[in-house]
Amino acid sequence: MIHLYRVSKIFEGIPALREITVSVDKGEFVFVTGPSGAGKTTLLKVLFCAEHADEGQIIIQGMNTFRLNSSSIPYLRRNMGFVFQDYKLLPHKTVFENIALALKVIGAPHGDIERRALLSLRKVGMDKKEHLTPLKLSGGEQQRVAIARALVNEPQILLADEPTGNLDPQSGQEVFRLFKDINMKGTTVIVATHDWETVQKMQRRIVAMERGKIMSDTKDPVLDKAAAVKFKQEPSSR
Amino acid sequence: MIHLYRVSKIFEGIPALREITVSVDKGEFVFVTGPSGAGKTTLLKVLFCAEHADEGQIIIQGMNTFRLNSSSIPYLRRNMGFVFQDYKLLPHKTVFENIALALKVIGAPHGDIERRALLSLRKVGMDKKEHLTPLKLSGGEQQRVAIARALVNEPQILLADEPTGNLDPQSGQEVFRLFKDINMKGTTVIVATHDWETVQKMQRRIVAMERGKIMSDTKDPVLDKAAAVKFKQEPSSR
Amino acid sequence: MRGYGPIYTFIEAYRGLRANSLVNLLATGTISMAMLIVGFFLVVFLNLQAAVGAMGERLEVSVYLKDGLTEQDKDFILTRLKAEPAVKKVVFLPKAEALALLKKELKGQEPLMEGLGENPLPDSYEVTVDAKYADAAKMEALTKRIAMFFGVEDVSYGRQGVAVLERMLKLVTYGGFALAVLLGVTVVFIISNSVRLALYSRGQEIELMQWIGATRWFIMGPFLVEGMLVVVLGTSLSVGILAVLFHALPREVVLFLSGPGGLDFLPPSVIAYMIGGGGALGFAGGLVSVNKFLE
Amino acid sequence: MRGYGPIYTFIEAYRGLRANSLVNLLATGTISMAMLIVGFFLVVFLNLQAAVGAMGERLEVSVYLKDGLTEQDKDFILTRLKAEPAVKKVVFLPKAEALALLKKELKGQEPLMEGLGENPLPDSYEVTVDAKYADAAKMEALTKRIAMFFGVEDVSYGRQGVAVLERMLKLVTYGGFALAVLLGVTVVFIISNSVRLALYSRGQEIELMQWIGATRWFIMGPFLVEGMLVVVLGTSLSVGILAVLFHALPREVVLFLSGPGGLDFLPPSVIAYMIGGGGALGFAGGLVSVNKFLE
Ligand SMILES: Nc1ncnc2c1ncn2[C@@H]1O[C@H](COP(=O)(O)OP(=O)(O)OP(=O)(O)O)[C@@H](O)[C@H]1O
Ligand SMILES: Nc1ncnc2c1ncn2[C@@H]1O[C@H](COP(=O)(O)OP(=O)(O)OP(=O)(O)O)[C@@H](O)[C@H]1O
Ligand SMILES: [Mg+2]
Ligand SMILES: [Mg+2]
Repeated sequence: MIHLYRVSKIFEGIPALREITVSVDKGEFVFVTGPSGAGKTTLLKVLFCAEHADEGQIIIQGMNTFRLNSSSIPYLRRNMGFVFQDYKLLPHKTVFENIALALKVIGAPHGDIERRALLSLRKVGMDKKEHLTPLKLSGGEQQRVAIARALVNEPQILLADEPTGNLDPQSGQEVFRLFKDINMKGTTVIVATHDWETVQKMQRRIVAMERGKIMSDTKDPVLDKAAAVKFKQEPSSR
Repeated sequence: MIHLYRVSKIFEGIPALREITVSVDKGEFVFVTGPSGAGKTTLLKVLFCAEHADEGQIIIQGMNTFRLNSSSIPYLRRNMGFVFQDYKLLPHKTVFENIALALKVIGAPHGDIERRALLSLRKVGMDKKEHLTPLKLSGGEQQRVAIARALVNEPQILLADEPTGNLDPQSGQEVFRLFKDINMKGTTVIVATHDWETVQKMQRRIVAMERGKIMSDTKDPVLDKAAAVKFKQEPSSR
Repeated sequence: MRGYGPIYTFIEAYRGLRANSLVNLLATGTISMAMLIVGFFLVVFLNLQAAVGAMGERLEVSVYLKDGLTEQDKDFILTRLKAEPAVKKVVFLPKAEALALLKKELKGQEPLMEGLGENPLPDSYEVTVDAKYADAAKMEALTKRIAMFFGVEDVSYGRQGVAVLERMLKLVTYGGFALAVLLGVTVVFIISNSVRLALYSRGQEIELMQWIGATRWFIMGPFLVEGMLVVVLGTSLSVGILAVLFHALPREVVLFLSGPGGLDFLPPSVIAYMIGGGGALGFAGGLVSVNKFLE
Repeated sequence: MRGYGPIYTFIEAYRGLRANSLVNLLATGTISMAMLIVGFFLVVFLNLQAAVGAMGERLEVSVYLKDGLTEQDKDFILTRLKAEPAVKKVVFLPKAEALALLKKELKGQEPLMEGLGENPLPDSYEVTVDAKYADAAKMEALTKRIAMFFGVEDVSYGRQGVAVLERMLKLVTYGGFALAVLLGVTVVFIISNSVRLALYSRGQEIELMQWIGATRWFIMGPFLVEGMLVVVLGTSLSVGILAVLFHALPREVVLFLSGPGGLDFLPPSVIAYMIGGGGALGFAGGLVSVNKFLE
C-alpha cells in the first residue's frame, strides 16, 4: 500500500529525513515515535504530498507521487485523512461547517453531509458544540474536532500527527479506540505520537525515529534488535 | 500571593468556571488537572487578566484585578510568564526575535537583551535554531520556544498551559526540571497538564477540575477526601 | 461537485464578502474611486465629443453678394452653392437683417451705430458646411471656389474656428484613447491587487482546502466571484456618486461647461459597459492572482 | 522604554511596511488616488481663483466724452475720476485710437467700415475699477455718479461681465469650500480604513504584545508612524503623478484652459500643506483605529 525507498528531505541544508526506507501494508496500524524534531511530522507530510521529498521513491496505492501532476494530488488526498499537529481548523467557520467543508470538497451528496458530519462529531464527543467556532473551544476540544474531520470521509489511509497531545488520558484512550475501530474496518492508520504508555499497551508496529533516521522498527527484525537497548531505556528515562 | 474567591466565568450561558475558591502561596508549585474542557485554560487566563471573570474576587500580589484600570494591566503582566497552549509565537519573526520582543516590551536594558534571550533558549535546547521562524520548527520545538519566552523575564509567577503536550517524555521531563529550578528560586508556578505520570511523580499540590469546578485539592483536606475515589480510578482508567 | 457547484460558489463568495468586510470595503472603495475618475473623464469626453460634433454642424461660411444683383443672379448663385457637395444648407440674409443682427451684437457700443448713415452691409448667403469638411485645406479650397462665382463680392468664415475645431477633434480622439488605456491599466492593477489582498488574508483557508482534497476550481470559484462582485459593486457605487454629483452641480457650472447640446450624463449603454467591463476585469484580475497564489 | 523608544518605533514601522507590503501598497495606492483628486481640484481651484482675480483687475468702464471739450474740461473730469475711491487707473483713449481698435475687432466684416464717412466715435476715458468693487450694485452707483459729471456723454461697462464675475467668485469660494470638506472626509475615511486594515492583518501580533506586558503606546507607536508614512508616501506619489500629467498636458489644452495669468501648477507651499496635512490626518486616523482595536 505505502512504500518509501531511500526518501530524504532537506530543509535549508539540514536534513529532516535521511534515506528513510519503510513499507506499510494495507490495513496495518503503525506508531511513529521519537524525540521532538526527529522528523515524524515531516514523514507524514511527505506521505500526504504536503512536502515534496528531495530524494527517493514514494509509492502510495500504486501511484508514484513524483510522477503525479499537481492537478491529481487532490484526488490522491481524498483517500487520506490527516489530523494536523496544530489542528488547522478554520477559525471563522463553526465546528459543523469545518467538518462539512471536508465533505463538500470531495463532492459528497448534498443530503448526506449533515448526517455524516454529525455522526463523526458524535464519535469524538463534540456533537454538542457543533455551532461554536474553534476559537471558543478548549485545546482538547479543538483536537477532537480535527480528528472528526479526518475521519468523516472514511479514508483508506489515516495519518494522525500527535492526535492526543492536548487530551486527558481518558479522552486520549477513546481516540485510540476509535482509531482501532476504523483500522479493523480496513483503514491503514499511521500515528505519530509521544504517548508511550498507549503505544506500548496497544501492541502494534512501532517505528522509532531520531534525527531523521529510523532507529528501530518492530516489524523489521534487524532494526529492532539494534534498538532493543534503546527501548529498554525509554520507560526508565521517563 | 494569589487568592480566588467564588470566581465564575460564563461563556454564552455555559459556565466555564463555577465559584472557584482557591489560594496559592508565594513559591508554591501547583498542578491543575482535569479532562478536556474542564476549565483549566480559562482559570489560568482569568489569573492573567486575559479573560474577565464574571463574578467573585481575584487578588494577585495584593492587587484586586477588578479594581485595576486597563492601563495598569501591562505592569501586572510583567511579573507573570505565560506558556500558551497554542504557543502564540509570531510567525514572521525569528525565534530569537520572538524572545527578544518579550524583553523589549518590558523595557529591559538594550545590552542585556541578546545575552538573556540566548540563555533562555539554551535552557530549553533551542539556541541552535534561533534564526528560524516558528513555521519551520516542529511542534515540540515551538513549544520549547514558548517556554523560553515565558521564562526569559524571570517572572514571579509562571502560568503554563499544557507545556509538554507536544514533547517526547524526555524533553517533557527536562521542562519540568526547569520549572522546579525556577520554583526553587522563589517563583510561583501553576501548570495545567494532562501528564498524569509527571504530576504523580513530582509530589506537588494538585488541583483537579471538572466541568468548571474544583473536584479535589491535595492541600485542602476536605476536598481531597471527597475526591479520593476519583484519584484511585484515574490510573486504572488510563 | 455533483450539482451544487454554482450555488456553493455564490454562497461562499457572499460569505467571503461578509467575513472579510473590511478588506472588501477598502477594495470596493478603491475601485469606486478609480471608476469615479473613469466616469468623470467619460462624462467630459462624451460631452466634448458632442460639443465638437455640434460645432462641426455650425461650420458657417458667409458669402457676401455685390450690390445691385437681380433676383435671377441671386438664384443662380444659390443653385451653384447648393450644387457643392460640401454644402449642407444655404440661407439668404438680406442686408436689413444683417444690420439688425450687428446692432444686437454691438450692444453697448451704440455710438458707433449713430455714425452710420445708410446701411453699409451687403446681402449675403449664410452657408452651413458638412462636418466632414471641417479641415483647413478643404475649407480654403471651397471658399476660393465660391469667391470666383459671378456676383460674389467676398467670402468669409472663421478660419481660426476651423483650425481649433480640427485640433480639438484630434485631441479628443487621441487624448481620450490615451486616458482610456491609462485608466484601464490602473483599474486592472487595483482589482488584481484587491483580489490578492483578499486571498492573502485567507491564505490559511486556501491552504487547508488544498489539504483536504479540494480541486483548483473549487477553491478558485468563490474568490473569482467575490472579486467580480466587488468590482461590480464598486463600479455601481461610482456611477451612483457621479450621478449625485452631476445633478448637484450648480447651474452656473453647467451653463459654463455645457456645449450647444447641453450637458449630458452617461447614457445607460455606457454605464452597462462600465459595469460589465469592470466585472470581466475583476474576474480576469482574480484569475491571475489566484493562479499565482496556488503555485 | 529607556532610550530606545523612538528608534524602536521607527524600525518597527519600517518592518511593518515591508512585512505587510501588499496591504500597504493598496493603502498607498488608494490614498494617492484620493490625493490625486484633491490635487486635481486644487489646481483647478487655484487657477480659477487667479483667473477671477485677473478678471477683477480688468474690470473696465468706458467714459465717453462729449465732442468739443477743452483740455481743461478733460483734465477736470480726469481729476474727478481719480478722486473716486473705486477707481484704480484712468487712461485717455482719443477717438482715432478707438476707431483703430474697432477696426481690428471687426476684422472680416470690413464692408461695415467702408460705409463710415467721418470717425463717428467719441474720445473716452478707460477707467479700471478696483476688484473690491466687482459687485453689481456698487458698479451701478459708480457709473450713475460718473454719468452726471459735466462733459460726460455716456458711461458703459460690461454689465453682464460683472454679474458673471460675481457669481463665479461665489462659486469658487463656496464650491471650493464644499469640495475641500468632502474630500477631507474621504481622505480621513480611507486613511483610518487603511490603518485598521493593517491592524486587522496583524491582530495576532497586537494581541500577543498585550499579553507579554506591552503598554498601549509601545504597541501603537509603530502603527501610527506606519500610517503616517503611508499617507506621506501616497500624497507625494500623487503630487508626482499630477506634476507629470500637468507637464504632459497638450499645448492645446493648456491654451484652452488657461486664464490670463497662464496655467500654474501647485505652488510649493500648497504641496507642503498637502503632505503635512495628510501626515497629520494619517496619524489621527491611525490613533482612532488603534484605540478602537485595543479596547
Ligand atoms: N519548513 C521547514 N523549514 C526548515 N526546517 C524545518 C521545516 N519543517 C521542519 N523543519 C525541521 O525539520 C526537523 C524535523 O521536524 P518535524 O516537524 O518533522 O519533527 P517532529 O518529529 O514532528 O517533532 P515534534 O515531535 O516536535 O513535532 C526539525 O528540526 C525542524 O526544525
Ligand atoms: N471564548 C469562549 N467562548 C465560548 N466558550 C468558551 C470560550 N473559551 C472556552 N470556552 C468553553 O469553556 C470550557 C472550558 O474551556 P477551557 O479552555 O478552560 O478547557 P481546558 O480545561 O483548558 O480544556 P483542555 O484540556 O482541552 O485544554 C470549554 O467547554 C469551552 O468550550
Ligand atoms: Mg511534529
Ligand atoms: Mg486548555
